[in-house]
Amino acid sequence: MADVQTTNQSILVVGGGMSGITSALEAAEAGYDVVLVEKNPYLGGRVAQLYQYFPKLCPPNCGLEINFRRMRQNSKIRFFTMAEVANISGSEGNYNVTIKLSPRYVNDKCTCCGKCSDACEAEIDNTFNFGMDKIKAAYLPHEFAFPMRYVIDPSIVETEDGKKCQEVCEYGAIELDMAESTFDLNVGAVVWAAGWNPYEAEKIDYYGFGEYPNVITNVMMERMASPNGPTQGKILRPSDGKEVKNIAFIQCAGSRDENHLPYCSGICCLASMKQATYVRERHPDCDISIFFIDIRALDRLEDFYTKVQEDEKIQFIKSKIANISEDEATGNLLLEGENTRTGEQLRMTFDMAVLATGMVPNKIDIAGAPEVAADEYGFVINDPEKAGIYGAGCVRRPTDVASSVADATSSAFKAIQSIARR
Amino acid sequence: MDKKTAVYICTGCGIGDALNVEQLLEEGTEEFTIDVSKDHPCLCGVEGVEVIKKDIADEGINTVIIGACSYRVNYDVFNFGPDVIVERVNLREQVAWVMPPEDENTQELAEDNLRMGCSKAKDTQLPEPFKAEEEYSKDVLVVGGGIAGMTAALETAKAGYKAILVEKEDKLGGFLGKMKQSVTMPYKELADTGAAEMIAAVEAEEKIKVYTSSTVEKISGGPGIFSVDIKNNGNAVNERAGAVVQATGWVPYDANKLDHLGYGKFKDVITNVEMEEMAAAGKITRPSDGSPVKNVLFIQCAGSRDPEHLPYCSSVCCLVSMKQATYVKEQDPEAVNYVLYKDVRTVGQAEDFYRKAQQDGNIFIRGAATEVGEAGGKLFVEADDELLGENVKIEDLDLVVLAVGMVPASKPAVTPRIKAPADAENADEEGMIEVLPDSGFFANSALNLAYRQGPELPTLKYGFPDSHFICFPYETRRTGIYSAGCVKRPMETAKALDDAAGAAMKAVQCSELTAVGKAVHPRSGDMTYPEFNMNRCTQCKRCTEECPFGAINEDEKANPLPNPTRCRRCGVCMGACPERIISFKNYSVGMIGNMIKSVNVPEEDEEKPRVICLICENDALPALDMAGIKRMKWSPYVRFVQMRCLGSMNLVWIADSLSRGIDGILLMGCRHGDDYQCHFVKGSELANTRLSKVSETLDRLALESERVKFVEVGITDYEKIPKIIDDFMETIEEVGPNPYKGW
Amino acid sequence: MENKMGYNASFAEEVFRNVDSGDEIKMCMNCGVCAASCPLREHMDYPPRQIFSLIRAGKREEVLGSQSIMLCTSCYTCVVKCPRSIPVMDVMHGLAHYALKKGYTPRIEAARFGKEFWNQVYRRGRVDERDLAQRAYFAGGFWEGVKKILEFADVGIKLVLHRRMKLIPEKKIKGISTLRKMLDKAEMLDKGRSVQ
Amino acid sequence: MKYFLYWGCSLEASGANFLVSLKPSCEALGMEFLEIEDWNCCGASVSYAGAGDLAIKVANARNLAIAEAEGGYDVVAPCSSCYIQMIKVNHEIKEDPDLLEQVNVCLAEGGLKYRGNLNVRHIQDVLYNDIGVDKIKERVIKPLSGLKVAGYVGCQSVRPYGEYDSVNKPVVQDRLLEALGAEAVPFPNKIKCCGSGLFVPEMDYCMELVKNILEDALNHGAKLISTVCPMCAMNLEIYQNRINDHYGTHFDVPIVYLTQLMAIAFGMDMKKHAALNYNLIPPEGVIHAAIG
Repeated sequence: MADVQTTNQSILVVGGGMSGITSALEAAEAGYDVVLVEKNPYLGGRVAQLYQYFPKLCPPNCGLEINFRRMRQNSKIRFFTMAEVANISGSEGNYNVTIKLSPRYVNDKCTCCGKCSDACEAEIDNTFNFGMDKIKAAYLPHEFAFPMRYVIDPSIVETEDGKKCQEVCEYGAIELDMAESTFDLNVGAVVWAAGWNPYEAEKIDYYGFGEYPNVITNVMMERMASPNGPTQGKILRPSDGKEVKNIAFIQCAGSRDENHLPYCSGICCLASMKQATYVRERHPDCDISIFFIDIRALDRLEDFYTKVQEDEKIQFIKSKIANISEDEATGNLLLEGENTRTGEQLRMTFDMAVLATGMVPNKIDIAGAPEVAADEYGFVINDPEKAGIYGAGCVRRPTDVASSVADATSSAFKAIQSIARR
Repeated sequence: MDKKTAVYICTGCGIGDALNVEQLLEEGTEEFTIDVSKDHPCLCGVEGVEVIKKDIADEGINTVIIGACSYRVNYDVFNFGPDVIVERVNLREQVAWVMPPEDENTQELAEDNLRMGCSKAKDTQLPEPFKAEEEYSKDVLVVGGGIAGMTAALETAKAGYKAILVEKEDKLGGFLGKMKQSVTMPYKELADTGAAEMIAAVEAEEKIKVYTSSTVEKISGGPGIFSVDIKNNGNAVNERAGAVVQATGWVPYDANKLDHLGYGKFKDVITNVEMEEMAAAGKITRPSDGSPVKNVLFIQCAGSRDPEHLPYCSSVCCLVSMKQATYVKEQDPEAVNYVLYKDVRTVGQAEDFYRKAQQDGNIFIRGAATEVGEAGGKLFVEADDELLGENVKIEDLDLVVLAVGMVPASKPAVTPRIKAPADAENADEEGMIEVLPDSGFFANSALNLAYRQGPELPTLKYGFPDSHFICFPYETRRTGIYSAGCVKRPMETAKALDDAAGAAMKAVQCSELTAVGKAVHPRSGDMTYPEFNMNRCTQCKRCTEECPFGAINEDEKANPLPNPTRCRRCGVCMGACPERIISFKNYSVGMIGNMIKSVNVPEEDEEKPRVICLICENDALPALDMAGIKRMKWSPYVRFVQMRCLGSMNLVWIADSLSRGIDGILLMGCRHGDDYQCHFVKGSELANTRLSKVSETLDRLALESERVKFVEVGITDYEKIPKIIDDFMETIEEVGPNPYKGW
Repeated sequence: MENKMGYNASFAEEVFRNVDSGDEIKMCMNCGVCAASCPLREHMDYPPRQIFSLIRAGKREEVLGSQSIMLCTSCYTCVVKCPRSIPVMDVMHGLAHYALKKGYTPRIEAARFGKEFWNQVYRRGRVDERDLAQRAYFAGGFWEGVKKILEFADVGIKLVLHRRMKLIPEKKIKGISTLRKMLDKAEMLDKGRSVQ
Repeated sequence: MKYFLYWGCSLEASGANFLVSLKPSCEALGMEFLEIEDWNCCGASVSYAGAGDLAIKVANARNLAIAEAEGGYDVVAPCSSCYIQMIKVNHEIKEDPDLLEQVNVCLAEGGLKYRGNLNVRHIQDVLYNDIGVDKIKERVIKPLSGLKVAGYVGCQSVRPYGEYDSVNKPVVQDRLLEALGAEAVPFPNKIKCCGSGLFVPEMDYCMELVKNILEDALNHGAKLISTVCPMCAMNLEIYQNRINDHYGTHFDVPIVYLTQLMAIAFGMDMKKHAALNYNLIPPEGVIHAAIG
């Protein structure tokens, strides 16, 4: 279905998050042909799910919007959503890549009028909100979705709901017989910017995530704080919808732990401080405790730490939390730890706990792909001896947005160099 | 260009149900010359687009006005090539989806929107990209020959471009060259610094021209056409460059200010830089008597994370001390290292090196030094051991190493002072005032830009040249000049390598875009640029002062001298100009004025107020779109006029509107202040400042000040938009109709 | 200010060298998870993390004389949760063993019980629970032993009645002499031998 | 399936009901047990007071070396303390070849050598993974329907290696109890320590641990508590009176071995096979009340 002409002068960027978008745009604006593939039905990746960035507390959509505008007016970039790399072979200067497109069941005639969603009755878990709410099975992934186009969930394709959606669409945009398809590309270099996944919090079983409803993860908190999230921006206890009166942030939930992720995930300290400001803004009386081992606020981010420390409702307690148990009657959470500054054994009760789960890189996992160096944690190493496929952003190291963007810009340049060499 | 204009109204997505399209086409286009006007049930569909394409082909239509959905969607469908002007009129998100259907007010809103679109299309010209008279260069000037600078030059060369590398010392290498070893990815063991290889590679690369013992005396021109005067060992050389990478690095924090830690008092208290140099030179010994070291204590955050010294974290010192502790252990496995720290900050995979340092038996003590002293020829350190809850004394120390932080080379030791303006409050006795970091006059000499707004990059506080440091970390406030490495923020080797390559990418990209007359970020690709009608210039200097990017120089008579290749096309100069002499081909004071004039102002007795909302297209307008997509409701009396940046808002529009009977003006722009969100850094702030002068206008017209209001609207504030509008409409109702109606 | 604690790396070195698993504490990053997961933490003068801090600070007396090192129930909770994979339990056992060898007698009863347990292993290859209890009780002297015996008589009698206490003393295993040789050899090779 | 059964010292004394019930109930599932010739004590968890780390490892390695020489079948250690001591040696020598060498230097004093080829298994592991709940269900004649049991896992049967079950949220015992038809009540304290070998010398401290465990089980509706460790069983059972005196509580909770419940569910003799008469707090009442 896709009619894409590329040559070994073109660059493939895998992953349409902040890093991938940046790599694609930087290369394209320097005059190179770029194909960007993203497995979600929208671009923006993880940052699209964030409410605000630290330390400026500004909305990620602001920067994304600029980037989408750059993309709109640049004919050098072609992008595909619901697209994944199925196969890749070759070497620097000449890769043959097969892209697999999953069916969206909605074609480009979609005007985003929303009638299909109105007609559809079936609901599915909203993965954009980490399953905290449901959406119609004919849906727009989120308000700022780019491209702005609906998606039909495969589960209703063969149901009455699917037919209804098709019938109400006045523009012939719904194609229930759309099938998976593939197309081939020839490119000179590849930027792998497939991003990261939050560490599976269930694995830290003594924190009871998945078992106690009031234990959530930091990524869920972002959705909860977002006006377009499952609670319309209200921070409420999942168990009973009550306002939170006290909340705990548990740092290094998985990170810096040889039983889980031995490395530091780099961003979680700042993310929790940022989320503490979300709570403060909505519930000025709420007491906030941040449990940490070391606070890692590099460079000017220290200013943000200083600012948050000045808030008397936010306390930093140096303790790794050793256990969470739930009071079955109230849903309250008992946290146990050792306040290592005072030596006191600590037992504190909270309405809610947020696990600052770390980052796990999405490594190159394609059978038969050329070997790309990686460390034991799966982070891509850009080895000058094996040029041609370059990691960008959090596939190289767990890091914040600014560093990811810088890294993605450098990876775009590496890709250009691969082409210049041939 | 002779315009042949067509208007197309889409009746899909509920537009046809909400509006009387026939009436719209008639009323909305009445005052304009329209060659073709049509409606279509699904304009964005293949058939709809075909209709337009056919008219372009058959009727010679070259200006297309599309009344349909937001310009943010179907942008690709309604692109008819570079020779056709397309103007989008929003009838969906701002009209059909948010207003009651078949309502008089809704209809009037649509008609006004279409009139404004027609008016804008009438005044829009096709862009004619700027072409400088000089020959363009795509070479990259790199200032600073340390790791970041050398990397930027090498990466540039690898991509097939030329680089000019200027280093003030007599050899390349910077701090990298002074290091014994480095700790970098994958953070398992110490690694060779690679300095020698890197220097050799730079020197061997024919695409890189190296100037050592050299300084940049002057950079004039702009991207693509920079002229660079270099003083090379006393000789003057001129080079041309397309873009610049500033990688001037860092200097250690002045340890003389750390006398409480014994520096300067005890010979065996040294800085981490001195430690590194000693290790690189050979043996680590006690400076006092050259005897071997057995017990070493590292004091972390010596100056850093201290409001009295460097409030920020210098990022690298934890790893550096662990590295140096490794040197000590390698020299003498029996030696003992203590590391006195606040937090161990080994982020990412660097945690592995912390684990190695622990495995090596180094002793980490969390706490702050309270005293450094000497007893019996050996040093001791007293500290609050946070984890023991006691004051502890570490004695018998041979060496105390202060992990001093990084200060950007751009930061002046003493803040420069300039002559204060007459109305300045904190001027000293001589009428001088401190220069703000947010100014081109603050930083230490490195680039010597021949710019009216100062010779160096404006910086954030602490002296790091940077602006949008989250989404767009390479943005500086001087177009085509990118900072890289530790001058931008404290960073370790691994990050400096990436950062420098990224800066080189931006530099190359800037040259490429500039060469074809296109703007760089954030309006990348824009081929218009501001043109000055100098006949009417009154030399008021507003444009030269306000341009956030220092694009406009001044001659001795204060005439503006625009440098279009430095321009980011925000239109701030256009907004600043009281004489309305600055225009873009597709954006001008006259054009927006005409759009506003095309809005129908009903008579007072109709009781239909009219409000003009000047709305920033970067954040507020997408938010308005979202509000529309969410089918929120607001007053039908507001007419939205899209701004490139609210900083391009010209006060004349407010005066003209009010004098025509418009009841109120609402301005929606980005957040300003420390955590500004304005994509042109200063735009929304300047608009707000400008607004303070609007009171004169209001006074002159004897109108209430409430009629003009500025609100900050972020892109995710769409939920707030209806309330902002409704509150304003309430205010307008309270102050009553504008008495100038019908004049 | 007097009374300042002097840091002294020599005790840390002593622990690294001579205590079973002692060098593992190098990896401690003071997170406190061990303390917080310990069932007897409320009764410890210094929970494990603090013990490690004290070792690094050179506080020999506090460490070897601490109650905590004898209060490990061997539940392994700290071991499975330690983010730096320190076998905290082994370290505590190692320290207890070392302290006892060095003549420290914190938690004397636990020490006697443990020592007697090992005596039984060494003497007959197996443990006789009844004999173990008796000997442990009497290790503190005759009258203390009698008191304990009386105190626990109810339990003892019940166990006997429910066929859960052997009345006939446990015999030595057949290979007792070679077992002892093996164990003697092990003690000779053990880490702590240098300070025997 | 053949296994070495290393029952250790306790199962001949205070834990006799474990051994008595284990043999018939497991044999009924097709397991065949061999004894390790002239085995010695594992040293349990308190020997560090008298012995160095290496000596304790050597004591355990001796048993393993004999078993390896006698056929190398998996060694099943029902007592958690024995299990952990043996599996620990096995783990550590796998990670550290030098340790294996050292151990063998010592074993050589008795003409033995251990190659490290044995598997040490917990009885729960074998029941769950080798036999499987389906086979157990098949064998059940008298399902323990309605019997609310708190499956007390304790410490050393799962920690630290988690070879067959989660170390923090174990489920295997509950699944086995359910296979017998019983209802395994939720029981957060199932992994909390009972005090182990430290109970006797540190009774004042450890009583509280046991009290919390008993309380939690009862609060969750359990009528009896099952265990798989003689030390746990003893600590939970025989000091209940003392705890009652100390805390003013009224505990009278029967503590049974999982294998005792198996024998009952398999329709075997309550005394001869299930060894219920060994229990200090008679479980018959609650069992009969539930299953008739």
